[in-house]
Amino acid sequence: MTLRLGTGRPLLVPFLTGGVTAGWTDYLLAYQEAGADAIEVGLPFSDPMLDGTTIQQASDQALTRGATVDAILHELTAIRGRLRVPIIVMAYANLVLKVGIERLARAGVSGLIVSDLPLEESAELESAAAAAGIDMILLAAPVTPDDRLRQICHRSQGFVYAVSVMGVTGERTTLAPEAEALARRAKLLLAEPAASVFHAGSRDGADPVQRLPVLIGFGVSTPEQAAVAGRAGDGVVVGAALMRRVLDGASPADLRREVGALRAALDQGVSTATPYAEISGDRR
Amino acid sequence: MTLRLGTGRPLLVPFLTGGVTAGWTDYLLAYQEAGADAIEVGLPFSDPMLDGTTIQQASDQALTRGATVDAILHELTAIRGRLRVPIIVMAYANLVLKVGIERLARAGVSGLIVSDLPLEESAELESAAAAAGIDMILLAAPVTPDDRLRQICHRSQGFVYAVSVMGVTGERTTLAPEAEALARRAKLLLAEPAASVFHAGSRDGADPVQRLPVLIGFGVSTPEQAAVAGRAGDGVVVGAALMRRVLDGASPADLRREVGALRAALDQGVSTATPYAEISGDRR
Amino acid sequence: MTLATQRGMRDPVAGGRFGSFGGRFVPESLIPACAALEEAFRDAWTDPGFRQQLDLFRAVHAGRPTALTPAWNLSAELGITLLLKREDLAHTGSHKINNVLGQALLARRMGKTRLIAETGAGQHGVAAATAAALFGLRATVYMGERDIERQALNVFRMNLLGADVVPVTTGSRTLKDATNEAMRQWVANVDDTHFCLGSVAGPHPYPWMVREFQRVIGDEARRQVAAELPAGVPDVVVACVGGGSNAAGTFAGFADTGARLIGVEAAGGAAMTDGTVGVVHGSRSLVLQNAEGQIAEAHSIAAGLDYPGIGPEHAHLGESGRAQYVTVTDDEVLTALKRLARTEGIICALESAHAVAWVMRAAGTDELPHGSTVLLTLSGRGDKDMAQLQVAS
Amino acid sequence: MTLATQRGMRDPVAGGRFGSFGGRFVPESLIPACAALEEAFRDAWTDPGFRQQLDLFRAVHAGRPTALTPAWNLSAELGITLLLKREDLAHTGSHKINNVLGQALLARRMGKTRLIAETGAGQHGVAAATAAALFGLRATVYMGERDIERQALNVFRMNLLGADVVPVTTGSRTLKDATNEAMRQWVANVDDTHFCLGSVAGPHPYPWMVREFQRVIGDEARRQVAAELPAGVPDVVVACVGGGSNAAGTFAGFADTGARLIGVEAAGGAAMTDGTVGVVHGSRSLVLQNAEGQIAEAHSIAAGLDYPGIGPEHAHLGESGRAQYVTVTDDEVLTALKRLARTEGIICALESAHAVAWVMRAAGTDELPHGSTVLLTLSGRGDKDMAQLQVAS
Ligand SMILES: Cc1ncc(COP(=O)(O)O)c(C=O)c1O
Ligand SMILES: Cc1ncc(COP(=O)(O)O)c(C=O)c1O
Repeated sequence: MTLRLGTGRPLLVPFLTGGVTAGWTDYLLAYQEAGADAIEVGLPFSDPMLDGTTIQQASDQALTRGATVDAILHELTAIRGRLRVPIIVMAYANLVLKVGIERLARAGVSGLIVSDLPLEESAELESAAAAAGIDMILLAAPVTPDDRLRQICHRSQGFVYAVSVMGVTGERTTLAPEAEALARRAKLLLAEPAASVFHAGSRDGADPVQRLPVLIGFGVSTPEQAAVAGRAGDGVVVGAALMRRVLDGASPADLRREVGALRAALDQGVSTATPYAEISGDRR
Repeated sequence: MTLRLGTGRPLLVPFLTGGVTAGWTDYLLAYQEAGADAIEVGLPFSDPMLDGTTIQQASDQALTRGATVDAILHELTAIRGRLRVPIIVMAYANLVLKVGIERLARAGVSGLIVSDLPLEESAELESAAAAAGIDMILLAAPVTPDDRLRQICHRSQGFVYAVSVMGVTGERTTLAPEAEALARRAKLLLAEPAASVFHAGSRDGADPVQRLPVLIGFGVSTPEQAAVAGRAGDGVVVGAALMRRVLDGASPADLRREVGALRAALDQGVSTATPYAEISGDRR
Repeated sequence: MTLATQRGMRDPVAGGRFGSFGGRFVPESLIPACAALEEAFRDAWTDPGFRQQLDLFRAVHAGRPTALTPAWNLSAELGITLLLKREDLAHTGSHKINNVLGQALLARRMGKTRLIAETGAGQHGVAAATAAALFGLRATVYMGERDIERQALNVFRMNLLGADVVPVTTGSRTLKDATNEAMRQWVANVDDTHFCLGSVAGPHPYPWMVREFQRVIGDEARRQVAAELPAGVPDVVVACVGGGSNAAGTFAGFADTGARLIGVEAAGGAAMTDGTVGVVHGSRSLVLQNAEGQIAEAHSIAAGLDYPGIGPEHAHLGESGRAQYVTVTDDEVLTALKRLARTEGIICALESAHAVAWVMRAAGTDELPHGSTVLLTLSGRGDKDMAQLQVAS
Repeated sequence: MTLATQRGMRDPVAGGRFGSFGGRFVPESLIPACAALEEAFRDAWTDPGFRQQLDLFRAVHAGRPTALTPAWNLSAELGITLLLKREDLAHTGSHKINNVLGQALLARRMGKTRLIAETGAGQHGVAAATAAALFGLRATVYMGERDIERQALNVFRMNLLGADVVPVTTGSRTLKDATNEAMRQWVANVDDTHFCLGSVAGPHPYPWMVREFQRVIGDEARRQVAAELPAGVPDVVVACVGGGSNAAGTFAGFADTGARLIGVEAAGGAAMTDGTVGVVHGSRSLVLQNAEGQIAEAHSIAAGLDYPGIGPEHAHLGESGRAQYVTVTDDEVLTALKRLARTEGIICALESAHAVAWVMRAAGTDELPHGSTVLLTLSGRGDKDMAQLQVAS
């Protein structure tokens, strides 16, 4: 199973911390109904080094509830039949190394983002992921220089995760200007033919369907910000803004409205092509 | 005015901290009535380095009451007419230096003991005392070697104060054995003809009237101890044992009984000669 | 290549690996900062000017070299020769100053204007605040709320030195959480801020760089011991291990000799003994964790050893057999601290007392036979622990 | 004889006099003990073996020589060159260790098995307890009840070191009363007990002996300063003054030079400035007292300076004009402590901060013109004062 996301309209990938409440999987279904192109499920970790307060809290709440990686994956498996959108797991390296990528694959996970696994450290996991049929989605940061960004773009699968700010996850009042610059750089590099990875500078506007989408994440908090990010990149990942609502006790229906608003803002920004992501291969 | 104490019977010199109570001079009269040969009046000092708990307390109590050296000397002057026995002041060097020996003389004081003024430091005060007509009574300790003890014996006036123990003032359950040894050594040295101060070893038993008496002090607490000390030396100074009673609220009449008991014990130990000390010269 | 140099503690291979341990497991945002730091350190460490400057500050400000004290009385009681490397006499009261002077100088060289640091016992925080004051840098120190309670003296010292101490209220509210928070803040302030990490943990180049900044302990001790012992080197070299910086610095001076190297962990925080392979705070090493990879809390009487991980080079030294890691209990530590105080007149830190406790237990056994010669690093002084000891005894 | 040596701090003349000050005002019971101590000290101090032994312990146990730290930042701010002699880095955290190592070695040489000591801030008590532990002597430390409250950290340290700390509940319940009590106990236990007095006070030979044991500060600083300053000697030498031991030890290294010597007293305990001639604790000196000779209580923020007397040699140095004595207020001291911490990364003792406060006030005035070079003895570290500072700020 590999992950392929269409790029016809801006993509929307909402985030949920696995196990954050007893009925957490209902949020996934609500996200799907509201028009998510894929859903990111965060595995709660004792030491969430790259997360801001909100997702730290969600992680803490899940662990305090007794959520385990094993139980989260079981619950994911249980609703697999009702989930049409791909599930992407976001986790810290230590959990992935312990749990093993095959276990994720068995639970029907399509993609994997490891917050603290840069290029230099990911080779091993990349081959395991390939063997298990899971896409490894790599992150790029505003400070990532071009030569390195090129490698990230060419090694990433599913999409390129453009981290919008120098900072941790969490809501922000405005979208950082570096986000647009990064997305633009990534798109340019992705448009390069693979053979010419050592020749930078091919123009933007190369056929977007030919290249991996670039999603902007970290700090995308409002529909307005999502619309801006959707224009700069090929879509957004929205995490803390939704988790704040979940932590405050909002229901799956509430969240459906939230995600729906994001969906609408994104769609208004550009014309729609593929309504949902396409999943290639069977969905074991 | 110089001090001369007879040695016909054991001498009794009770001690009182000046200003310890409002009516402190009544204790002096009670001591006299009970048969004291002389009375030691301690000047209360903020830093009574050579005193044990009892006399520290008495000193503290006097100072806290607001007793001053000046007031104490005035009060002494006020009862001078009723005092037949000589008054010996005991004080620390700092007070004596500040107050001045003439002031003591004007108050009718006959003798002076300075706890922390050894031979080496006393020359200056000795001449001032001589000029003022006050006897300087020197202390000797059990550890004082013979050559030094000889100097003390020959420079001391009024009597030689044999400190019975290596320690501070305060009651003790038994009379320290060093007390007798010291008194014996002192008597031997005192019996030497002045011309032969460099020839130690003349025998005891030289005419006691010819020499200065040796009084044992520090820790003489009971009539029994007094009797023993009275046999070893020529008499005793009793301080803490009496002050303890004063601090406990005993009246002058109570103290007269205490001193009377000491008197009786001393007198039983040996036959009586002179009932009171003789004071040579006029009593300004 | 002789056996001795084969055995030495070498620079990490590419990517910052010591054997299979180490590496740089950080968010992409920090990769350029780590790379720049590595480059700056390589550059500085081969620059005699930088080394001279560091040596100067170590000497005139931190009081180096620290003394080597023969523990005469305890040696006689235990039937061994015990030499104490006195990091407790270094300015601020522990070996932590060696590292922060190096990092602060480097930060200044890199044009940074601010230090951030994590701290457990507070010794590293005090040291970092000290170096920041000295070099005119701002300083923010992250400290777990629980450690703030345990080490109030050090919190106040940091404040006096002009540092902001920020309580960390997440997770176990101890050192590991403070480290997470410092990492987060570093990500967000990487332009002007240097993350002044306190031990031989973290992403490459920290484990290597901090070891190099701390090797002054071992290098000095090597020279000093040579003058004391007929054999020139001790039979055994021992140090306590939290993250492992004082041990790494000490071992670095002796790794190329035949001396046995012993790291002493707190029984309640023994990553070498009880840990499994994992990734935490930027490097692959041994970690206390559950089967799923959730990091455990460490529990020991010494706040500075309450760390569930250990520097990757120690994992490598342990795996390769070059060093041996042992544990002691809180009770042994309390007894050791008191006994050292009474026999030698030295009140060491609870952390350092771990090393002493092992020597006391091992002396006269096969582990440390009579007649052995031992170099022990006393990593810090005990003033900071008095309030806690008062409660414990 | 050159001017320089004329100006030097010489041995006291017969009877232990410095000019008209000093002497031996003690009960007859203590005369043989004082005489024996004087003889033992004279003997030891002229015995190269004793000196070597003392030097050894100072080096390997106490961490001497202590550093000389240029206070770069503060110097720039004040427009002077300020060099700090770092007694805060000595083992136990102050200069007091210099004296106790000497006295404990001497006590052992005299066959004594026990030390008694008085203490105010607790630094001397800790030092004495340390030396006792090291040399296998028993130790009893007398400490005013009020100081026990103010300096709880040090009380606990003394206990850990195996010393008995006896609260003194008489008088002002501070250092002077603890000294009285120690004297009393010495009288009663003179056979097996050495009175390990903590400053340049007391009967002869203490003021002289303690100055000689502390002159290592000045002698070291003299050498160290010579390497730092073009002129070889500083214009001004400054130290805080309680009893006056760190100042005496410092001055001893410079008295034969042209350097101005400045002793800084606490405004609330300034025997040199506000005192009159008197006899206390065995010597004639300047004393805070009322017209009748009752000794006053001293009041300052620094427990170690709450002493109504001063060493007799200081009274002499002041009278002869060789040294000058000044006072600073508690507020100036707090400000100085904080400013030094922030500029140089050094938290000094409240006592030592008195010297710093004077430099800060005087710099740029006629007292200490711009461009002056200053050697300042930082007599101790501030850890012991943190609890108190927390209350004060
Ligand atoms: C005195 C002391 N020793 C040891 C440690 C442990 O650190 P490391 O293992 O890095 O030497 C600490 C940490 O705070 C400490 O303060
Ligand atoms: C750090 C420190 N400095 C100074 C003093 C004052 O003593 P002295 O005047 O004898 O140096 C003390 C006394 O306790 C002290 O602890």
